[in-house]
Amino acid sequence: MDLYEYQGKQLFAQNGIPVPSGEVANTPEEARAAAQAIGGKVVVKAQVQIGGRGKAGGIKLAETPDEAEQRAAEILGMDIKGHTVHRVWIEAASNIAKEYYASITFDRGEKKPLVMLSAVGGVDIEEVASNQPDKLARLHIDPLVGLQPHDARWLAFAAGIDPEAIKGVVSILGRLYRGFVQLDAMLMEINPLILTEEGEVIALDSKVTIDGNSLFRHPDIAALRDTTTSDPQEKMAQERGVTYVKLDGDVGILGNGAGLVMSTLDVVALAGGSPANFLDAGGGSQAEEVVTALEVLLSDDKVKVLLINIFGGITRCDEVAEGLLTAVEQLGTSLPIVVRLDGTNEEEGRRIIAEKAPENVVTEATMLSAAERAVALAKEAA
Amino acid sequence: MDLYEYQGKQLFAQNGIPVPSGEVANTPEEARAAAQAIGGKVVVKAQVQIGGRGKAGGIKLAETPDEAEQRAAEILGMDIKGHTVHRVWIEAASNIAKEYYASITFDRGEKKPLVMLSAVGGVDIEEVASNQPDKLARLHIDPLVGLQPHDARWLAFAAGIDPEAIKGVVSILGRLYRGFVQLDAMLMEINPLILTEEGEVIALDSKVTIDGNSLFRHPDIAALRDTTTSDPQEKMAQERGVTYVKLDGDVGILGNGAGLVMSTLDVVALAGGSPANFLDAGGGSQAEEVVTALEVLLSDDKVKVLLINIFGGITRCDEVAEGLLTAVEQLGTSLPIVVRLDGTNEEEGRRIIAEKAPENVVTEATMLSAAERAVALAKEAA
Amino acid sequence: MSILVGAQTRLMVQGITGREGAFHTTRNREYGTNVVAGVTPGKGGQDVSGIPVFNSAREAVEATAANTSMVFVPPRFAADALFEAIDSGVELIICITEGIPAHEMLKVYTHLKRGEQVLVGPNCPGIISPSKATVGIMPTQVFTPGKVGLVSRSGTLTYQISKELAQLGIGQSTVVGIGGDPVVGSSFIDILGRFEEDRETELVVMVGEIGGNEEEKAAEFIANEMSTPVVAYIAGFQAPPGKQMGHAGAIITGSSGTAEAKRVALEAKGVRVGTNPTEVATLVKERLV
Amino acid sequence: MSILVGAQTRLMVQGITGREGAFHTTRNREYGTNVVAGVTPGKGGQDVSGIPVFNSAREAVEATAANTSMVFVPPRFAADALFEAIDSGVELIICITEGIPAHEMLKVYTHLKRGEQVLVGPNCPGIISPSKATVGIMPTQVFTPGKVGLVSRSGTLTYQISKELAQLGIGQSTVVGIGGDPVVGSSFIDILGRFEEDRETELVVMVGEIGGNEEEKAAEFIANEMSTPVVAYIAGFQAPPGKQMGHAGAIITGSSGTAEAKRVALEAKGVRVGTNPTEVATLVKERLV
Repeated sequence: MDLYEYQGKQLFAQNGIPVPSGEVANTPEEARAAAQAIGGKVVVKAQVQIGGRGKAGGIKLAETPDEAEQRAAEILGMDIKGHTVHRVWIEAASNIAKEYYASITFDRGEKKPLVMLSAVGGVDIEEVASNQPDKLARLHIDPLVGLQPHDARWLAFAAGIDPEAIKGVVSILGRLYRGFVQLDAMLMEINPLILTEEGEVIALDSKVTIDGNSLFRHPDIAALRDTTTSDPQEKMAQERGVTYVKLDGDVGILGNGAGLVMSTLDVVALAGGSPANFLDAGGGSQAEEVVTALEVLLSDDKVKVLLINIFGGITRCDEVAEGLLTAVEQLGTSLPIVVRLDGTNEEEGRRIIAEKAPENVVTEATMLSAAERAVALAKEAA
Repeated sequence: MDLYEYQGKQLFAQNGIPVPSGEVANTPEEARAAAQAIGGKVVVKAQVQIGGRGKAGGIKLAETPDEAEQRAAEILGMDIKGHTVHRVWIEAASNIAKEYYASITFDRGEKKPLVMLSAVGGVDIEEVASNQPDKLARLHIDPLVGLQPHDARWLAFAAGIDPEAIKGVVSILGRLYRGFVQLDAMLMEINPLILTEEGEVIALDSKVTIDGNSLFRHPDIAALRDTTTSDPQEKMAQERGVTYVKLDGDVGILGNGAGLVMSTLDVVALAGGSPANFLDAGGGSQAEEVVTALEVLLSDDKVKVLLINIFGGITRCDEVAEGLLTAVEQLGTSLPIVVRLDGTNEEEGRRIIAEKAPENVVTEATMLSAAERAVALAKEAA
Repeated sequence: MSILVGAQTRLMVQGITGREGAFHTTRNREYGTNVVAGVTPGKGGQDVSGIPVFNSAREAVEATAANTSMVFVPPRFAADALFEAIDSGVELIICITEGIPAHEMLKVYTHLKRGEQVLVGPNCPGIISPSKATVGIMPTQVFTPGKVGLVSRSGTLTYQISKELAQLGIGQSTVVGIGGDPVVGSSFIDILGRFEEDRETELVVMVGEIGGNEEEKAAEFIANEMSTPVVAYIAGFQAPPGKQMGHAGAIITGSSGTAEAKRVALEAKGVRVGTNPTEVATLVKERLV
Repeated sequence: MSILVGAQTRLMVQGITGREGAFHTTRNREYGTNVVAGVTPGKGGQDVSGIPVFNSAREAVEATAANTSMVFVPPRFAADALFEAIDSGVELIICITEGIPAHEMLKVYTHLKRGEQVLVGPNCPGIISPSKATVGIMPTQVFTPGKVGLVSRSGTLTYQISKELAQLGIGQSTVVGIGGDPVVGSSFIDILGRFEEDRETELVVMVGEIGGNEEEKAAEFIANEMSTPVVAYIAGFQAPPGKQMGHAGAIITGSSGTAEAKRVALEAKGVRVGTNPTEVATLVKERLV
């Protein structure tokens, strides 16, 4: 689960990492009030989960509350690389002396947290990593030992942090690591981490990703889950707990298991078709989950045909078939639906469909033939 | 650093371990007020750092505040195995259904925390360990992994805890371990840990020892340090931060390093003498520490002769000699003082004493001869 | 003729009294797996269809000499169950549970790797050595005994490819689902190494997907350490970058970790990559001869 | 002819710029120890009497190939320095610092024991191989080269016994102070084992004291594993039970851990125990022939 800058900064502050004072604003009027409350120069920052806001005009300085209101009016509603700006973060402007970079990543390959620190910050860190690799200090941490002060010091010296900032950076790395563990984060990034003219080290931005599997023990973070996504299917899927990603095509796809669904997308593309989505009904799909999934798919006007590809392990094909019948009846759709059922209780499932399903529901024996048939039907409908 | 029962229970409560409600009382009047505030039947418990209080009459039930005052009057001032009772703890009486035993020890041998649990509690656990070893479940914990819930469950089942108490005991073991680590404890013992008639599991007693080396990060615990010891020398030593233990003899002993001081005691005994104390001036003893140490020794009337045994490593013999001269002058003592100086700057140290010390200060070349001379002088003085 | 599970397996099931746990335990036993014990704290002394239940894994191992544990415990309690399994001394742990917090798995993994025990999963369908033993939730009817080893990050895709193989008359020595979580106990390399040492496995199918770089590491390993031929499949060519596809194992970060990058890495080391499950089976058939 | 420290030692000093650190570093070098580096965070680039100072142990090891580290860092920061020393890769770490919290040492020890590195101390006077090298705070004039190994929990008592040996003309191969804290990196057994393997050590003196059961374990080890003769000394026969005598290493709990119990355990295994330092030297003299 990705957090917005302002949410990440609130978590930073709770973990003792210094951040500029600031407030969220949903409207230009709120932005004005926030600027007034903060006092002095402020920065108006678009809250979107995508990089490159600055270049896109999503970050602007304002000298006065009036100006803050005006800048917020410009930024709110902007489209930044496909992300609409619904909120801005108003924060006290900082006097930047130096910009650094700090992050902790959950390194799946090494199966350890990876701490990275650079004296070059405020820029794309992947460029630093490839063009000036000696400017980026990296250290893996033993998860049972944790980040020790000497680790943070080594990083600070190795990254070439300025002497006057060493103490502040070392302290922040310690707190960042504690936060990373306590919050079950997969990523915590500060870019830029700045040294101010006044000699303080503070986090000027935040990028935080929390492990979705851990949310049961972080109800406060779970409550931050973003429901402002503009896509109606994604919103519906999110509300119903279905794993759904929208794509550009016209073949609606439902399968069980992420691997099989990805494979189905690939096979549809190989057959000359274009998938409309990724939808994983999960490993243990039952009838009601199938109904929910179909509701999401059918609410998308672009979908011309549905391809249902199930290989039953925990999932039982007869339950899927029953769910499909219920859904088709409830939703009253006449869209062509190609069904392929294999695995646990496959014969019973196929029998149910053969005997009870309306005409627009057809079965195919293999994944490949099902994909080909769905693509052909989509082309007919186009 | 050993804590009193009531101090340990306050730490238990802070760590979420259930304890009966209670209050400390220094006088019978306070005991009455405490009983009033708690309400109902209470137990009046002598606060001393020694086992066997119950048998010695240091724990008494009181039905009413009047009775609590009376019992407190009986207990306060009592001598329990050489420990005078200065305080009592008044707590709500519990309805005991079962008595268990739980503890975590810092096992120096294995270099791991050792958790012990028994369904036999409220008795001397060493007897259980030797007579009914199968009734005492033991488990060492990996310090980097910590006590996991399954460890606590295994202990509870292996110890034969009653089914209705398993959940409460498992929960308490988890909290006890967290407290053990967070408080830098060397020992945390609950004996008895009880199951009440009402089905709750609560800690009815506490024995907690905190690592003295960790007190810099536990100022709240450091503040609990007991200064009610009745011995004037021990009190003086405690206040001045000198490691001092009072013994029964008449040869006052000062040395540097615990091993050397213990060896000096043994050699004095072998020479037919009787040590008056153990006093370690520490590895890096300087002049002022010698003055302080001598003040403590000379304040004890029983001391007939002083034996100063220094082997300089970090400690420099010339500094010790200077400190000795200062102390003798300041304190104006005429007691015989036998000095043995060896190691770093030994010649300079001996020269200082030979040239400047008064007649009652004599030097000896070896530890053995110094001990023999001190014992002889003590016998003369007796 | 098989790796990890087989006739020697003495299975203990942690979480045996849960609905799913009991169901799959019974099915595993029906297939022929020697299920010797179950563990559910507080239910010691009971039984599940005649399989004795113990209060702790340690007790179960002491009483039954179990050497393998299947973990079927809900995600909140699964890391604890894994620590318990490790401390019980079983040689092999297979964790089916999906949804264990990644940081908990990090601790479990670090602890595990200080010893010699093997963990497969979590979030995996288990292991089957056809006609010998199965541990997990795989639909056993899909598999037939044979000489092809199969290792996969994806459950349903494993079944799909096994089915395609079966249609060409090809059976498996052992099929291992390693799971798709950020932290799994066994990697492709670990399992490939075991197949390499198994005399009866003549070819291995590796089923990967987008995200991470385990397939790239496997390519290196296959080139340097394996004489047994390997055919690969990678799912996710159509996955858009930066979107989460089903589980945390399938995030594309930037340019690396894409299906295409994995295909290129594997083919550079001489490993043929099928474009779809049917083609994978065909490639296997050609190479087995 | 010596163990742990000698001509091969390349010493790094953590906390070199402190008052005590600088003083003893210089003295160690004057004795002949090859001191190659110091570490004080933020003072990288400076030097202490010509010894280069680095910001981190890792940097120091990379630049100077130090193989031994002496830790002279205040107790609050010492555990961190020990983790740093371990991670720097040096073979031997000698920690002089007194007063490190026991729980911190527990973590350091557990981490250390997962590798092959050796820690001596904390709260120890160090190690000397007379006329070759010394690392620590021992008064070097007390020691002369010879064929007796000495291992002790107590600093000043080590000097005392070495002095008694010197008076009988007996020198040492190496003298090791293992420290008296609840958690020390090397036990009697660890050091006895090294002396056993050292060809030039003909006899070992073991200096113990009340508390714990390390002397009892050593008695067992001497009987089963050592051909080199051992003479022992135990301090604390006059110590009252239950009183803390100077440091945490010297608590008597109940009946075990007393000086008498240790004497009995050692003599039961044929190890002679001197009643005072002078007698220890005499026993050594008799056995050396």
